[in-house]
Amino acid sequence: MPEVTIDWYIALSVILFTIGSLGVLLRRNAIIVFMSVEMMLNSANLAFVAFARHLGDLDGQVLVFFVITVAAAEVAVGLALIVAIFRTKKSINIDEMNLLKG
Amino acid sequence: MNAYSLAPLLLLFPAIGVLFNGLIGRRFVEADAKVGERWSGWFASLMAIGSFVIAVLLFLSLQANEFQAMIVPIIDWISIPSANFYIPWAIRVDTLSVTMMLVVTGVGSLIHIYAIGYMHGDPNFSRFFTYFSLFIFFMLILVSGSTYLVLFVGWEGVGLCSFLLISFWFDRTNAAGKAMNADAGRKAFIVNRVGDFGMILAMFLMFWAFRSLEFGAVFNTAVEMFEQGHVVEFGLFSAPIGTVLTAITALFLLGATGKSAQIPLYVWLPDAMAGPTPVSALIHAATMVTSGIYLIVRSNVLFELARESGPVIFGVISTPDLVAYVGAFTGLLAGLIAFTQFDIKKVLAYSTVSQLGFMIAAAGMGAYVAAMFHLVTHAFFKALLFLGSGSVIHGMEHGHHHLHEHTHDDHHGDGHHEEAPFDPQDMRTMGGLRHKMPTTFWVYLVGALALSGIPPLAGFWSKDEILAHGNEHALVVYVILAIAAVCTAFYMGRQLHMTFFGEPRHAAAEHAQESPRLMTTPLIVLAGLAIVGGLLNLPYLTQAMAEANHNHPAGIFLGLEGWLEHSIKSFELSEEGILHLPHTPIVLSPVVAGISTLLAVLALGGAFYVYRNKPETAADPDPLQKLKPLWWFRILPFETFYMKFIVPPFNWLANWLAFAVDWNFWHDFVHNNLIRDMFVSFATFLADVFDKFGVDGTVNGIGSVTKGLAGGIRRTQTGFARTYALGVFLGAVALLAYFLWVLY
Amino acid sequence: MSILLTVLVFFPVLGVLAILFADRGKGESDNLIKWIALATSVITLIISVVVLVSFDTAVAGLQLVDRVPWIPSWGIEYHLGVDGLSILMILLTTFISVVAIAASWSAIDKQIKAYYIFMLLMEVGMLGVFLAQDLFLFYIFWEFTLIPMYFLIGIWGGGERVYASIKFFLYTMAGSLLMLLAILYMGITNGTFSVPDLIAGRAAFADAQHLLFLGFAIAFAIKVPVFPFHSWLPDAHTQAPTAGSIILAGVLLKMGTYGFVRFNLPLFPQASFDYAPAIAVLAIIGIIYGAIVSFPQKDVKKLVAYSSISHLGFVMLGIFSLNAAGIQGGILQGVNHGLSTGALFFLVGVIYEQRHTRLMSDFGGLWKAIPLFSVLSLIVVLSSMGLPGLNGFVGEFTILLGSMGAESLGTHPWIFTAFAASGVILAAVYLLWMFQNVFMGPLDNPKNEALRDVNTRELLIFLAFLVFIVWIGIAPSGYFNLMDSSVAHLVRDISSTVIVGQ
Amino acid sequence: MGNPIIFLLLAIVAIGAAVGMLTSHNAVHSALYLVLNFVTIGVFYITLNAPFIAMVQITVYAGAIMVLFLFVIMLLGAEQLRGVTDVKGGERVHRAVAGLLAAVLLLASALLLFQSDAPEIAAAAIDTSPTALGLRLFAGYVFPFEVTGVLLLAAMIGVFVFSKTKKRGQDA
Repeated sequence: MPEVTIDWYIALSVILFTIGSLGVLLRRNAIIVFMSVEMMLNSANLAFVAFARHLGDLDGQVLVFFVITVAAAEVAVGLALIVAIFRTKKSINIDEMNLLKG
Repeated sequence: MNAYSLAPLLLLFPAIGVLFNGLIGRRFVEADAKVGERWSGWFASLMAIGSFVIAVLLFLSLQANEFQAMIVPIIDWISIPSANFYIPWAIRVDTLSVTMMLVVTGVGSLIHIYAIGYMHGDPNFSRFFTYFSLFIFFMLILVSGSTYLVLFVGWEGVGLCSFLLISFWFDRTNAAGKAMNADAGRKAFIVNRVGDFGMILAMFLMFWAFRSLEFGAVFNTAVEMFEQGHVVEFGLFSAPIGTVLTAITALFLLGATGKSAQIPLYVWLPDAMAGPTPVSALIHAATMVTSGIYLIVRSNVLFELARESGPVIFGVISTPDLVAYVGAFTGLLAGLIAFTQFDIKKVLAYSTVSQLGFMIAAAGMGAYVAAMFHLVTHAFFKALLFLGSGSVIHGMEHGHHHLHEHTHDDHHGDGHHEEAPFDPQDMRTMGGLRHKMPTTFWVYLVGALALSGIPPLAGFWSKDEILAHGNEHALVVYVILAIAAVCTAFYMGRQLHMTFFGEPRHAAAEHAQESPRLMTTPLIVLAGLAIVGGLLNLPYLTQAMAEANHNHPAGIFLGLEGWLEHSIKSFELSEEGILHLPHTPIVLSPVVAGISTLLAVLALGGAFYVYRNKPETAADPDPLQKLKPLWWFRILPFETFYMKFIVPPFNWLANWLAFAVDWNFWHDFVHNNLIRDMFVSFATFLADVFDKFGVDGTVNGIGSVTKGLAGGIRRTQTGFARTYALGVFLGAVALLAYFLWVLY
Repeated sequence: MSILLTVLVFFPVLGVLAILFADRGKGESDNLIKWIALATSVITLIISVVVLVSFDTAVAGLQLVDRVPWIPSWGIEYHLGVDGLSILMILLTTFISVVAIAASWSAIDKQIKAYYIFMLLMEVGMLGVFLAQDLFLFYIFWEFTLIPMYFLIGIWGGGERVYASIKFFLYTMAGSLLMLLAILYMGITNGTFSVPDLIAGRAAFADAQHLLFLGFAIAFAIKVPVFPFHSWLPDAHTQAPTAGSIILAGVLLKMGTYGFVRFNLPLFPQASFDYAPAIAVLAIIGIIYGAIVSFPQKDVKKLVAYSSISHLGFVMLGIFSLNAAGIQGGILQGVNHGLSTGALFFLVGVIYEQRHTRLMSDFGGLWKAIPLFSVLSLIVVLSSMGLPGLNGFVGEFTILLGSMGAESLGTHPWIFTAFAASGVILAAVYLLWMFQNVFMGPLDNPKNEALRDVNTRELLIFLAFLVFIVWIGIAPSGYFNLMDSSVAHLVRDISSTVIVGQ
Repeated sequence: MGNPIIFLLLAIVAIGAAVGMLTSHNAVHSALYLVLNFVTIGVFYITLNAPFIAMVQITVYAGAIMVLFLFVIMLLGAEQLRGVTDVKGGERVHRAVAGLLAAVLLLASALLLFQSDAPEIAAAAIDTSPTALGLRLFAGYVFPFEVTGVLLLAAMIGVFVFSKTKKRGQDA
């Protein structure tokens, strides 16, 4: 039976990250885009924890802590934004949000 | 008898007066004018009288304790341990300060009572008495302080009160619509500040030289350092003690010229007459203006040391001599200007300046006792004269009112005078008042004769002491002062005649009425003092008397001399005795006294002759106007100089600096035009060049590329979030690729 | 270790949060917000009094220190502490904040919530500046104070508020950048940003101290403002709302003078000594120039603004006397200026609120219409003028006394003193002119007859000012005592380091 | 670092949930898939000797954040919004590029992984109790911790501001 090494976790992390990034690139539902971002963050977290375990160092876990906090903040602001935009545009289609157009 | 510990009450009483009138006095007056005024005025007067009682107790204490100077601490005012700077707030009770306290509170109380009558009916009655009590408070701080700094607190404080009281009727305007009372008050304050500037500099120098501001400590250190010929050193500065002392005393002189209205700073005092008359009497004749003399007398040790240091100022003159000359010239100049005045109070104002010049000259000559003697007697008779003039003005205003009330059924007023603004202080509108206001006339006569130096009134003795001293020690000063004394007699004669003799020249004068008892009683008391004031320091009439009593200069003979000796001679104890304090002549000098009496009588008589029937009407020119050179003094002196050469350039400079330099140049031009606009134009310049480059490049095909590129780039700015995300990932992947490339 | 100072600095943040939670929108909770802000500032004042009570005047060094590593790799610390140089500034700040908030009560009628939040944040920044003992932390607080003030001027200011606020911001910002460079240089060469540590190790940058001095000095000189850098002041002062002016004059300008005392003198003693005559000359030009320029102003507020230049000149002169009297006088005069000028701005604000004009020509004879207000104003004016018995005199006198004996001013220090003392005359000239034009003369403008006298709130604010104006005037010893040990230590430190005649 | 079988099972569940989230037409379903994904990852954390993080993962992510998501979805009634299927002209390019990128990402990661010379053997298990974690956090990360606090505060204020505008808009 092969030993589960750090590589396995990294691979899983990369796969999840890729799926998340595809979600960001392909979906137009702003909420789902956000969820995808969350997933990307989670994949990074997974990698961190795996590294922490691998290196026998707590710093990785501490960093996960911060990431979660940032993610929470981001979700809060992001969702508030979405709600606000939905109020004015009656839509959360991310392609209709083009105020940044040059 | 030991009442030293009561000394703080001296300040407490007037402070209570301030609080009473300042906080609740107004309500009293508003509630019931008649009762309120009585409460407000009498309360303030009682507080002044209370202080007077304390001063008397202190006087008795000194008598009982062998004139021992005493320092009564109140609080620790400023203390900065690391700078070694300690200023306690303490009262110095010695013969000199008690003399001043007695004058201030004694004359002050009388004027308070007078003012109750004079200010009757003024809507701001209680405000007036608030200021009055405040003035007494500060004046007592001035004379009672045991350090120069506390003296300075009073010094500035009385300046403030002077400002407030001069501009008491701040809404009065003159014909040109200028707020003249407010202007006069402001002028007084500012000119005084010029003097204060000298005072504070002197104090700084003194502190660093002697490490103290306390009178006793300063004098002792100064004498000690002087005897040892020390060089004063502080910081990197060093100078011989003589120079430092000269500088300190010269700066004190500047202070004294401000407060005591001497050349060149006397200009504020005549304007100060815009204030209510009791103010002129109390502040601008009897007390505040004498604080300069008090300062010099108090610092007599320093002045005498400066005299010993020799002619340090430009190598020609020592400070005490300078003081004497300043005093003498002021005495003469102001005497000459007084000839040309028509305002009854302005004549007195210039007369005050002139008399203050006498005192300053006496102090400068070293005749400190004579200076104080004249200060005291002058307080009596000048207060009397001012209050008398106030009584005259009051009477004239009364007459004027009377006239107004009866215009319809009475034909006294001729139309001309009715329309012209009536000035109750103009002597040309008076005349013949001796019948209308007999009490005022008699007391005024006493005052005028005392001022002119007619024996045996108070003024004669004190002025004669100064003149005798001048005759002995400084002949130039004597001559100048003698001429000034003649002037004094002449303008007083002129004033007497124009006011009280002849015929009324205005309807108001015909209807003038005697002032109420409340006002005349203080006048009578003061007149009594002006008559017997000479007893304070009566010289021995013959050499034999002097020798017989030489060691006991007390009793009625030379009482003040013996009394003040305990404050003024203090430093004479110096071992080598190199410092000699010139004393007041002990024996009456018949020659000097005879000459001045003769001249005074002649001048009075001359004035009565010149003005015997002139001016006939209010519009007539003054007989002296024919004497062109004399009449120039009306316009020529320092006032004109300041108004022409100091004030307009200052205004111009201020405007130029404020609007041209600071605003237009520095604010607008440098900051807005140079810095900001240059930045903006630099940016525009860059943009233009870039633009031009682009336009030129179009020709070469570069432009179109740029444009296309720009358009292309612009197209990437779709505004679609997902496109941007794609960009981010592109970047991420590129980075990844780069790492891979690095790895392999 | 004590967290008292941390509590003091950040307490107003609680007020900000409370305001955020209390707001129900649409102006319903305006009164509640005002009360919260006032209560917060009053409690902060009380905390500062607790600091005062715990303060030991015998100790020269820092007290109540709160010191923890912050960014250890750079030697940056969170380091608060108070000593004799800053204790008065702390009390001044908390006092002025209360007064400023109370003074805005009826003057501010738009965006109330934001206004009070900015006021409280301002207080945090100012307290931080005076308490920070780590240069990096200091710099952060220093710059932080700009932001609330920028908005206070820019949103609630007068007609040209945008111009004034941008100018204020850019001007002070530009000066600070050089200071940042100097801070970074010292911090990186010494591996610490802690002020006491840097002072102990100042030998390390002694060669560069003249340049470093200038880096700090320009930032502080702009804030003070020292003479040629004063151009932002009249704009900021005249455009700011009343409370903004009070804070600006009361506290912000003191940050500059405090900076000189706290950083320039102990960190670069030789440079301070060498530059002292030059700075003293600028200070004296400021005294005279400020006073002369004040005189012809038509706008009362601008007059007061320019007078600040004159007053602050005294403070600078005192500080660069480099002796105990001068520095103590300088610090105390800073407080005095905060009180008197703050009160002057307040009184201008009170009449502006009613008449919507500040031109002297629109007034005159106000004493007749509003006597109580006029008397209070008179006392304030006299305090600003330096009348003995009131606070201004004590400060000016001590400063001039110090300058007269200053070694740093060469062999003829009396020349400096004499010129500076002429400011005393000029102060009387412009202040009395202003007083006469506004309060004296005939009451000839009918609009002024309708003015109301002070109401209870205004009276209380005035009395708060007057209590200290009189207190410092007649019993300044307690105030000097607070700073005596620290200043004595500083002066000894300087004089033992400086080589005269280098 | 855990049993390979368990790892593979969990990995399949995690990837499956992720793909499910990506492809669901219904936002609510997406969210539920994501919850599943998060829970799985939480289990991974346990196997990785990080119990505290696992706990946080479950409570904060799977609990709080996802509830928030669901709440918003319900609030907006947005579960019926268009999914990935409707393709417009430009969309193809977009998808192609996205796919390409994903491929490159995976490939590159794989390459990196197989080339890595990191030690295969993991270090000994260490104390990962919440106490240890907390000590570590406050010993070395005080400043970031504070910054995070400020960030949360900023986020909070931001949310306040947004919700405020909305409320006014409603009232008006």
